[in-house]
Amino acid sequence: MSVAGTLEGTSRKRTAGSNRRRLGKRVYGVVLIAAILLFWEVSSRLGWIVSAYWPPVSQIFQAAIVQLAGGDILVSLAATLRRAAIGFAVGSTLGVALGILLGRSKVLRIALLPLIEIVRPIPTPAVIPPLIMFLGVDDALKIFAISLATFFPVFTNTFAGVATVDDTLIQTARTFRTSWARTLLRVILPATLPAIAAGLRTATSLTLVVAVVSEMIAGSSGIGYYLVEMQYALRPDLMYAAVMYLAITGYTINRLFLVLEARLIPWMGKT
Amino acid sequence: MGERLGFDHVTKIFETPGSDTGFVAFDDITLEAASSEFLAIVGPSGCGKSTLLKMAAGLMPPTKGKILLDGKPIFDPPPGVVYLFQQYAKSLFAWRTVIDNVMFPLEGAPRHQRGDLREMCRDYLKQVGLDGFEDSYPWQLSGGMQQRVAIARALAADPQVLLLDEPFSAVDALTRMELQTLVLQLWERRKFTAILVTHDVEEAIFLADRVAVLGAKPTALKEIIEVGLPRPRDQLTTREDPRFLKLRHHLTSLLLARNSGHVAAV
Amino acid sequence: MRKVFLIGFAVMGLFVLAIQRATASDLEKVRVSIIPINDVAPLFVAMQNGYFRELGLEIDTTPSAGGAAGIPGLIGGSFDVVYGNVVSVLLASQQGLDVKVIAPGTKVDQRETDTTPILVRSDSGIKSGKDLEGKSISVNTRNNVIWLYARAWIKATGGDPDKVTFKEIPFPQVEDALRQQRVDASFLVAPFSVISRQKPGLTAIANPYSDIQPGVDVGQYITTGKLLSTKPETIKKFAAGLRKGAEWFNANRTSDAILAVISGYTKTDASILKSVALGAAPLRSDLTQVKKTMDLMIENKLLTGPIDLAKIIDPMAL
Amino acid sequence: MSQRSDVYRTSLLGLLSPAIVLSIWETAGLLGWVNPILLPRPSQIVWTLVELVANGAVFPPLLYTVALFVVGYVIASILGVTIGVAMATSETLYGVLEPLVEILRPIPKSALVPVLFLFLGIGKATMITVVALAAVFPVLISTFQGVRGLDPVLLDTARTFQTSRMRTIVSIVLPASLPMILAGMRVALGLGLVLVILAEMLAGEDGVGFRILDLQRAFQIRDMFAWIFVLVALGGGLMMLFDLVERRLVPWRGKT
Repeated sequence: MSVAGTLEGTSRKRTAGSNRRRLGKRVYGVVLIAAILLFWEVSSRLGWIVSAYWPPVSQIFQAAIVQLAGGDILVSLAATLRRAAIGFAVGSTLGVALGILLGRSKVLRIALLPLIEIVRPIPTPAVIPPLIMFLGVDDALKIFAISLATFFPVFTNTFAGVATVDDTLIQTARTFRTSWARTLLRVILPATLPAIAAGLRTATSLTLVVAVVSEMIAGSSGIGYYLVEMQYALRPDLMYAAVMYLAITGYTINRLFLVLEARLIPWMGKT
Repeated sequence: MGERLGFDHVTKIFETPGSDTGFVAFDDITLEAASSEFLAIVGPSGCGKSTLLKMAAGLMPPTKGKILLDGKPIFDPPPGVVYLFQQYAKSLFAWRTVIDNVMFPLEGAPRHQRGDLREMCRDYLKQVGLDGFEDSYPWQLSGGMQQRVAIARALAADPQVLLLDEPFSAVDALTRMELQTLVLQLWERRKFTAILVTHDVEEAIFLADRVAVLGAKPTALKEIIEVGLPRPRDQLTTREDPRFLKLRHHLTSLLLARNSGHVAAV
Repeated sequence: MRKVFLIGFAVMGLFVLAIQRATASDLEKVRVSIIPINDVAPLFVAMQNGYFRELGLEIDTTPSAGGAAGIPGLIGGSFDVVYGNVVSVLLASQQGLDVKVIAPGTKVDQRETDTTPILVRSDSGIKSGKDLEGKSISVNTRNNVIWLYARAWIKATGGDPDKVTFKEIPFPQVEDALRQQRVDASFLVAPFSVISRQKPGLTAIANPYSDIQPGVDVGQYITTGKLLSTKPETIKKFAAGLRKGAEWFNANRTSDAILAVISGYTKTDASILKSVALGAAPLRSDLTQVKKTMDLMIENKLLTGPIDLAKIIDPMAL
Repeated sequence: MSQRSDVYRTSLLGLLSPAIVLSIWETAGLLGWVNPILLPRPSQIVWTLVELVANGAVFPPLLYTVALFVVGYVIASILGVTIGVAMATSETLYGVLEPLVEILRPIPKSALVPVLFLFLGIGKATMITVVALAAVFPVLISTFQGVRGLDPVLLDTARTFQTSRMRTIVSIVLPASLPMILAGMRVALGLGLVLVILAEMLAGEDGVGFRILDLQRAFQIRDMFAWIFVLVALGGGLMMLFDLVERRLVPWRGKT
């Protein structure tokens, strides 16, 4: 159920021959993108679309490259990533911990699950306005919002994953007189890892979305604020460039995640 | 009347990465099931029996040679050839009820005939002993019952040739015998050509007119024996027949690759 | 899985560390929420000229687009001072929030520097509030100062504001919306209003601030009553520094130096800014002007009744 | 998910923890531990909510948001499933579309909101586009994975019955990958809601998200909380509806 995976990840087991064929086919895709970009460039240059917010692509690329030498986009991006990383760490740690605890303990389940289920459907942007009044607009607010958004997919997947851990495994551990805590850490946690990883992967994309959202609503720094700021500063080229860097970031994170997943959970999808 | 189905010098080579020659699954197999014959193919595990059957069904092309249906070579799954999978649970459509699964092959028919066809499918379900389970879902049934659904569905397709790919290997011993009897009864009634692939020697002898034995890799045809046991066959008496026991001894030792002397006499 | 985190965070951490700069000083920090528009130029002038440093303050500005997070952030403790508009202050006060005006921010008292017009398509024939009945006008946010004066202008020119549809459109989108006929009129601020009028097709038919209430106090610097009583010196120093900035701004508001300052924090091209006339910065808040705004709010049902302005506006702002 | 049911079976106990939290909140308000302006008591909020429902004021913005969301979501689902199936079943289409999908997919869709405002202007079309853009990719990816992950036995079964390509897709591929499609649609549901609320907050003309931010700006905190409760109900309602539909559509889920 790794919804946030890549397209290619699914077809990893293809043979060399079909990969080569596929690479050949992909040329059409690249041509398609080039055509779209060309159309964009031409439509802007020749004035088919008259708007201050429709700069030629070349101008966007140029802005993006200039930013590499020093500019606000990368600084903003770093600020966003820092918050996203902290929020992700907090949210996913809590998600895994509570998911396992609630999955294994009936008492905790009865005590906490209804509460979690009530909070779960709130779209994150909605909690930002009231939270501003308690947490201000600084990191506390944004990290809280990001953690919240990260927590739910991780929790839900972990919780469901724990439920599918075969009792045989746990009974096996018991026959070896393994302690409860050790069973949790050494048997249940590893057995749940694939489910946790799926949750984490869904969460990674949500994390960035919500980081940007929180910066837009309660902005002062970060790439989300930067986008709104550039909107007001009439610099669409920088806005598009920022979106481009965000896309690259999102892509890199997803790739990194897949690589780590394949390394650390080699049994993923094998059981 | 069932149609003849033949393998004409069939060779199958699988491409393997890093090897130029590839893996040779079968080398030059020639074998034919006569019209309305029940042919069994036995072989050790992993000899690629299922591959042979998949080629017969037109699901996989042979590397060399031809598959002939009534003398005509086939390329795609031809009408009238029905495949009964070992993994019955996977071949049934979980989102359809039992009756809708059986209806599947008939859904190409004109709309006004659907009612009659549905009645026919009920009848097939009755024939396989699934009276009253029409509206259940496959996952609500036991393994043996699921395979009965698959059999009923195969019947609905009006098979000229029925390909059975270890169809009873995943059910318990008693259910297995019941299903064997059921298939035999249906075969005797409908007179289709049946090709059974199995690693179970007794099952092959009990069901088939002839048994083809495949050898180890690369798999080639080792021997074909005539069963010659009287029909109708019975789970108790047939299996106690001295000839049954003799055949069993012979085939088992062939598969275990022991030489036994008195084989030729049979 | 632990390794995943470690490696992931190490990568991100390095990236962040490489870019973040450490800042340390023994000056007292004042966190100010601003809206990145021309109006806060005196604050930035004071910062750049070192007026705050001389007083022992370090100003940390936090821009907020549209200013939506300003007062809530003040209440939440993220800011010590917020630049906000008069309507928000009165609304917050009515709801029982402890806000205090400590310095004036923006005042519109000269028609020639009033860059907040109502724009319409030149061929629309709309000239008055009466003409707008049954049509639509855009404001950036409903229930704010822009909305209030748009309503007042419609009423003053013979129209019924309740018969006009108010649409919320952010300033940057107004020009497109007008030209694409998605709205019939727009109450717009600089620099957007100036840029839009440079191209043909759009006409300004009114300047509601100047038309309705010349000298209106649009923006103020706000803090909380709590801060005012716990750190009175700090707040006083802030107001003093800001005033010095405003004085310098008023003396130099036609110079290019100002443009550089504004371009620095709005990130807008100086060439665009050049075409925008800058009004003088107010040195004190005007109680009678705020009272007029309050009456307008009551009339438009934004306020349920009058508020004791003396309690909201601290004497240091006067 | 059998573990969840035992919680609801003991539903009285299940209500216990929310009840405790609400009473602490209420008490804190009554005793003045928190600023009553910033955090109104739950009873006050509920009362405001009741008024909103009673005088019907709740419905126009709610319907507005729901309409925007549903239209965007339906478009995204149809597009996602169609493109997902197309890419999974045709190597050519895979080659043509894969690079484009891989470029667009990793963009946090919230970042596109201001861009789309510039692009399409502000209005319903933009809001719907925002929702659709956010929701389409989870559906697309999981449809693709679902179809690619189908058991070959299933497809072989269809082939042995000489089923046509079109009919195989409609009556085998789609139902068989339905659980995966729905898993993607579930993720899309949450994302779509996040985006519609965000878009309404950034430049709404109406809707629940617009209301929440509008009320915060006017410092009408109690009403703002009431609207947040409305949103909780909306989100919860949509999720429950989704569960219900899923159970109806995939009764065999987890059984094979």
